[in-house]
Amino acid sequence: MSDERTNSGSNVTTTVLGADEIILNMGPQHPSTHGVLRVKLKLDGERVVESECIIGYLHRGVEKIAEHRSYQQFAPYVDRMDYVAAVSNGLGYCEAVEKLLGAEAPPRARVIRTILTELQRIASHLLWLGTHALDIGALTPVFYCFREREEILKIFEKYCGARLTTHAFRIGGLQYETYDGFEQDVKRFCEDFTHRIDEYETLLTENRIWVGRTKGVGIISAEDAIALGVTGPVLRASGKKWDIRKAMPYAAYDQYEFEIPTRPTGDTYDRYLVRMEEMRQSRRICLQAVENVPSGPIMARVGKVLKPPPGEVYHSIEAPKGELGYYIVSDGTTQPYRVRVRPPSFINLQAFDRMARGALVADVVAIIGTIDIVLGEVDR
Amino acid sequence: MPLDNEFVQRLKARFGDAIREATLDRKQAIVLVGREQLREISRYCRDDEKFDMLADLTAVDWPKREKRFDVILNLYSFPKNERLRLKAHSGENEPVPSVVDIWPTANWLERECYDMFGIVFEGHPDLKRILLPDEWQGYPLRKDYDILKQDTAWVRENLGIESGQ
Amino acid sequence: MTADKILFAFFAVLAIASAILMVTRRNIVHGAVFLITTLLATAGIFLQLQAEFLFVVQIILYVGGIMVLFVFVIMLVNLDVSLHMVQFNRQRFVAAALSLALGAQVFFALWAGRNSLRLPGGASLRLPAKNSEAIGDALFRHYMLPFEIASILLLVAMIGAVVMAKRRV
Amino acid sequence: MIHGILQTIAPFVIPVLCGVVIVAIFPLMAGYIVLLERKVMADMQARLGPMRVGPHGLLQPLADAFKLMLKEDIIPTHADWLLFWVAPVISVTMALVAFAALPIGPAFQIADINVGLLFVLGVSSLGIYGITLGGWASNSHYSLLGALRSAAQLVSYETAAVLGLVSALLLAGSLSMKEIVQAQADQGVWFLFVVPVGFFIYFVGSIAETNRAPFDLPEAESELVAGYMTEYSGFRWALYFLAEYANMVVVAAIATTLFLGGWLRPFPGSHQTLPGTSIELLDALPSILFFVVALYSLKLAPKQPVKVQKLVMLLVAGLCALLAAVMAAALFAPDPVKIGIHGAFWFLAKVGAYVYAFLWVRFTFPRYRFDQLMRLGWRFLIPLSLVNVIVVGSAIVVQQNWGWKHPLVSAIVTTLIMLGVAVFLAYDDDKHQAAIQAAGGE
Repeated sequence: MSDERTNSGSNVTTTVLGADEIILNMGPQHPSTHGVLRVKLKLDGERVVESECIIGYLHRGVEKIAEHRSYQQFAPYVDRMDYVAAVSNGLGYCEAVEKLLGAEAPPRARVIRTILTELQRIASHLLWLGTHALDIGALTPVFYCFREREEILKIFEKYCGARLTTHAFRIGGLQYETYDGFEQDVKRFCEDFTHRIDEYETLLTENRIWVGRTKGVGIISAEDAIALGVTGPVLRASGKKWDIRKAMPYAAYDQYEFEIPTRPTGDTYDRYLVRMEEMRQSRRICLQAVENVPSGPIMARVGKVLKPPPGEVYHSIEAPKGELGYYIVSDGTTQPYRVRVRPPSFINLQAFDRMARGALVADVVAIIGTIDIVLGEVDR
Repeated sequence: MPLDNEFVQRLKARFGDAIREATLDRKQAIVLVGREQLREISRYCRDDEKFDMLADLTAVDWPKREKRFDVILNLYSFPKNERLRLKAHSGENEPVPSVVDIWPTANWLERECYDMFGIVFEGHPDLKRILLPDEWQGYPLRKDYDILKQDTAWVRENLGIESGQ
Repeated sequence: MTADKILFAFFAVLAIASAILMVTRRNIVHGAVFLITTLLATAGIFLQLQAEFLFVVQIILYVGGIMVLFVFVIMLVNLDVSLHMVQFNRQRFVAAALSLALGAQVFFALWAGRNSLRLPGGASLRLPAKNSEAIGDALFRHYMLPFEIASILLLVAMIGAVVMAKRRV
Repeated sequence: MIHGILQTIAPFVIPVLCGVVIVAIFPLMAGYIVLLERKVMADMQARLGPMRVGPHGLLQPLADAFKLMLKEDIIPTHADWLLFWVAPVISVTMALVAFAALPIGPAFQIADINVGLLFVLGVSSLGIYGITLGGWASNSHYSLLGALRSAAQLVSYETAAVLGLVSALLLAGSLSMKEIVQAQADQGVWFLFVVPVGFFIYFVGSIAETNRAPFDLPEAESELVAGYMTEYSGFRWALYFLAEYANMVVVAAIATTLFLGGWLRPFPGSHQTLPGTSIELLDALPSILFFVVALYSLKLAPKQPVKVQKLVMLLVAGLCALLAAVMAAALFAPDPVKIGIHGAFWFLAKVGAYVYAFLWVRFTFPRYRFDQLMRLGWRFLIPLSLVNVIVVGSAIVVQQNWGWKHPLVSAIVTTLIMLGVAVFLAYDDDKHQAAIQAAGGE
C-alpha cells in the first residue's frame, strides 16, 4: 500500500451513500486525533467495519540518538517523548539507570520525586479530560482543566525553571533543592483541588448527553486488554486491579496508602471515572507526602562520569498512560549500548482497532480520546 | 551470575538443551533460549507459568557476534507478580518465529523490530514497516547504520529536497 | 389599482418563465429550484387575492414540505449517471406534430369562449376577512367526513412507506 | 399622474421603511450577538473573551465583518456556481423575511397578517433550502453529508417545535401575533405558566431547528469538519453565519410572543400602584433597572485599569441613566406612547433572556450523536408534543364546560399528566435502547 500523503479528504470508492464501503481518511491533520495520527476507516454507511492506524509522522529516532549520548546527556530527550507527562518519563529513566548503577536515590529525593510525579499525573489527566470533552462537544471543561493545570505548571516552573519538558530529575537524585514555600504551594493546590474535581463531576458525570455519548462506547474486556498488552487506566477500567505503584513499588510509593480505582465494563464512561478517581488518589498521595518530607542529601554519590558495569536492566513505572518501561543495555562505557522504551501510548493504541469495530464515526473520535495517546510517545 | 531455581529446572526438564543458559542480572531473571523453540517456550511460559502479559518485545544488535541479533521478550505474570526476560540469538537473515498468536500485543512490536532491525518474524499476519515510510531502504537501529545516514533516494523523491547530510 | 396589476403581471411572468426554465434545464437541481420559484409565484398570486391562508399553506406545504423531499431524493440518489444518458430520443417529428395538434385545439377553445374571458373589472371577490377561521370552520363542520377520509388515506400511505423502508434498513 | 403613483405606493411606505430598518440594523445586531456569545462563553469558562479590539472588545464585530469582507472568496472547482451563490442568499433572506410578522412592540410591527404565526413558520422552514443547496453545490463529500444530516434534523425537529406551539395556540385562539399577545393580556397570565411542557418542547425544538448547541452536529468540527459550510469562505460564509443568528432571534421572538407574553410586562393582571401615585409598581421596574445598572457602572468606572475603559464605563453609565430617564418619562406620556416604549423594552428583554438561555445551553452540554439526536426527536419529543396537544385541548374543553375558573388549575393538571407521559416515553426509549444494545447494536 503506497503511503500516499492525503490529508483529511476521502476517496469515495462508490456512490455517495451507496451500501458499499467508503474509505474515510481521518488525519494526519485532523482536529481530534491528538497529534499526527492518521486513521484509515473502512465504513459501511456510518459504521466502522475496519480501521488501520498509520503512525510514524513524528518519529525522531530517540533510541538511535541514545546510543550516541552519555547517560546524563540523554535525560532531556526522554522528556520529549510523552511531552504531556515529562516528569514521569524522567523518573522512569533516572531510576532505570540508578538500578543499572546499583545506586539508590536518598530518601528526601525519592519523596520529592514522588510528589512531582503525582502532580504530573494530575496535570496529564487534566489535559486528557479537557481535550476528550472538547472532542465530544463540551466546550467548557477544557478551560477549567487548563486553569488547574496552570497551577501545577507554576509549581514545576518555580522548582526547575521549565513548565513542560522539565528535565526535573538527575541520575542519582535531584539537582535542585526545593524552593521554600514548595510544601505550602503543593498543600494549597491539593486543598482546593477537591472541589474543583467535584465541579467537573457535576458538569459531566450525570450529564445525560455525556453518558449517552460515552456509555457502551469502545468496550474492551480484561482478557483482550491483557492479551493486547494494554496497561494503565484503560486496563483498570476493564476490571483488572493492577498498578505498578502497588505491584512493584518504586520511589517512595510504599510509604503512602492509596487505592487503585477499577471499573467493571471497560467502556469510555468507565475510563473517564477511573481517571477522575486516579486524580483524587494522586492528590491524597501528594498530601501525605508533603506532610513529612525527610531532610538529608538530595543526591547519591554517583560521581560525575557514569560508567555502569556491563549488563542490562528493565525498569518500569506507572506513567499516566500506562506501564512506561526502560530496557537499558550497558557495555561499560559512558554511553548506553542500547536504550529501549516501552511506550504505553503505542501499545494501548493497538487496542483502538478492537474498540472501533462496529462503532459510529462520531464514536471513533471519542475512542481515540479515551485511550489518551500522545503521538510523541507513539512514534518516539 | 547463573540462576538456578525450580522454575529454571522445570524449564530444563521440559525443553532440555533448548534452554542455553539462565542468569540473574541486577536481580532480574534472564533465560537464553534457542531460536527454533522460542514459540513452544513462550506458549509454555504463558499457559503453565502464568506469564500472561508480554510487556515488551525488542532486539539488540551485536554486529561482532556471528548471530548478531538478540530478540528480547520481557514477560510479566499478574498472578506471581514476577518478571522474566527470554532472549534468543538470531543471525543476519534468520527468521525468528513470531509470537503474535500467543500474545496479540506482539503484532506492532514485531513490526517495529522488523522496521528498525530488519528481523523477519515468521508467521506474522502483516509484517511491514510501522514507523518509517514503506519504501524506506535500510534499518536505522542497526549499529552499522550511521546516525547521519538517510535514505537519500526516498527523501529526494518524496520530499523533493536534497537531504542535508 | 395599477399596483395590483403590476404585481399580478410580475408574478404571472415569473411563474411562466421559471416553469419553462424548469423543463428545459439539463441540471436536475436547477430544475428543482425553478419549480420552487414557480410555486412561490403562485403563492404570491394567492396573496393578491387576499387568500392569506392559502398563501401560507402553499408555502408551508408545497415549497416547505414536498419540494424539500424532492431535493432530498435528488441528492440521495446520485443522478450524475442518468445525466450523461441521451435525454431525447429521435422521435422529434412525431412530437412536433402532436404538440401542434394540441396547440390548435387549445387555441380554438380559447377563441370560441373569448367574450367570457374579460376580467370582471375590479370585482375581486371579497373573501371573509379572517379566512383562516372560515376555512377551519367549513373544514370541521360541513366537510367533516371527507376530511376524516382524507386523513385516513394519508395515514395508510404513511404506514405503507414506513413498512417498505423498514424492510430494506 | 404622480398623485396616482403616490396614491398606490402610500400603503407600502411604512412597512418598506420598517423593512429597511430591520435589514440594515440586523447585521449589526447579529454581530453584537456574536460578541455577546463570546463574552458569555468566556465568562462561563473563567476567562475574559475578546478584549483587544476596542475597549472590552466592543469593536470586535466590526473587525470580524471587515475581515470577512476582505477574506478571499473561493468557489471550489466543478461547483455549481449558480446554486453556490444562491444558497446563502436564500438562508439570509428567509431568516430576515420572517421578521415581517414579528411584533416588536404593539406599534412596531411591519404587517399584522391574519395568519402571522403560520407565515413566520413557513418562511423559516424554507431555510432548509439554503443549507441543502449549499451542501450540494460545494461538490464535496463532507458538505453533502453535513447538508443531508442538517436537513433531516431540521425537518424532524420542526414538527416537534410546531406542535409545541400549537398547544399555546389552543389557548390563544388566533394565529395573528397581536391577538395572541392580547389573549395573554386578557387571561392575565403568560402561556408559559399554562403550558410549561409546550414551552419546553418548543425550547428544545428551536435549539435543534437553528442547528445550535447540543444539536449542532452538522457542523461538528470533530467529524464532518464544518458540515455544509466547509467550502464557503469570506463573505458568503458570513451570510450563513448571519442567517444562523437571524434564525436564533426569530425563534426567540416567536417564543416570546407565544409563551412569554410579547410586550406585556410580567404579571400583566396585577395593578398595585406606587403609594400616592397612579403609576403601577411594575411599570416603574425598567427605569429602576436601568438606574441600578447606571449606578453600578459608575461605581466601577474609577477602578478600571486603562483610561479608555474608564471612559467606556462612564459612557455606559450615562447611557443607562438616559434610558432610565426615557423609561420614567414614558410613564407620564399618553398611553399609546407608554405601551409602545415599555412594550419594546419588555419584548427585547425577553428575547435577550431567551437568547442567553441558548448560549447557556451551548456551553454546558456536549454534542449529541446523530442517531441519538434522531432518536430523541422521533421517539421522545414528537410523541410528547402530540400527547401535549391532546391533553391541553381536552383540558380547555373541560374547563369551558365544567368551569374551573382560573386557567392555572388546568395548567397544573396538564403538566402533571405530561410529566407522567414524559417519564413513560423516556423509560420506553431506554428499554428499547437496552434491547438494541443486547442484540449487539442495530
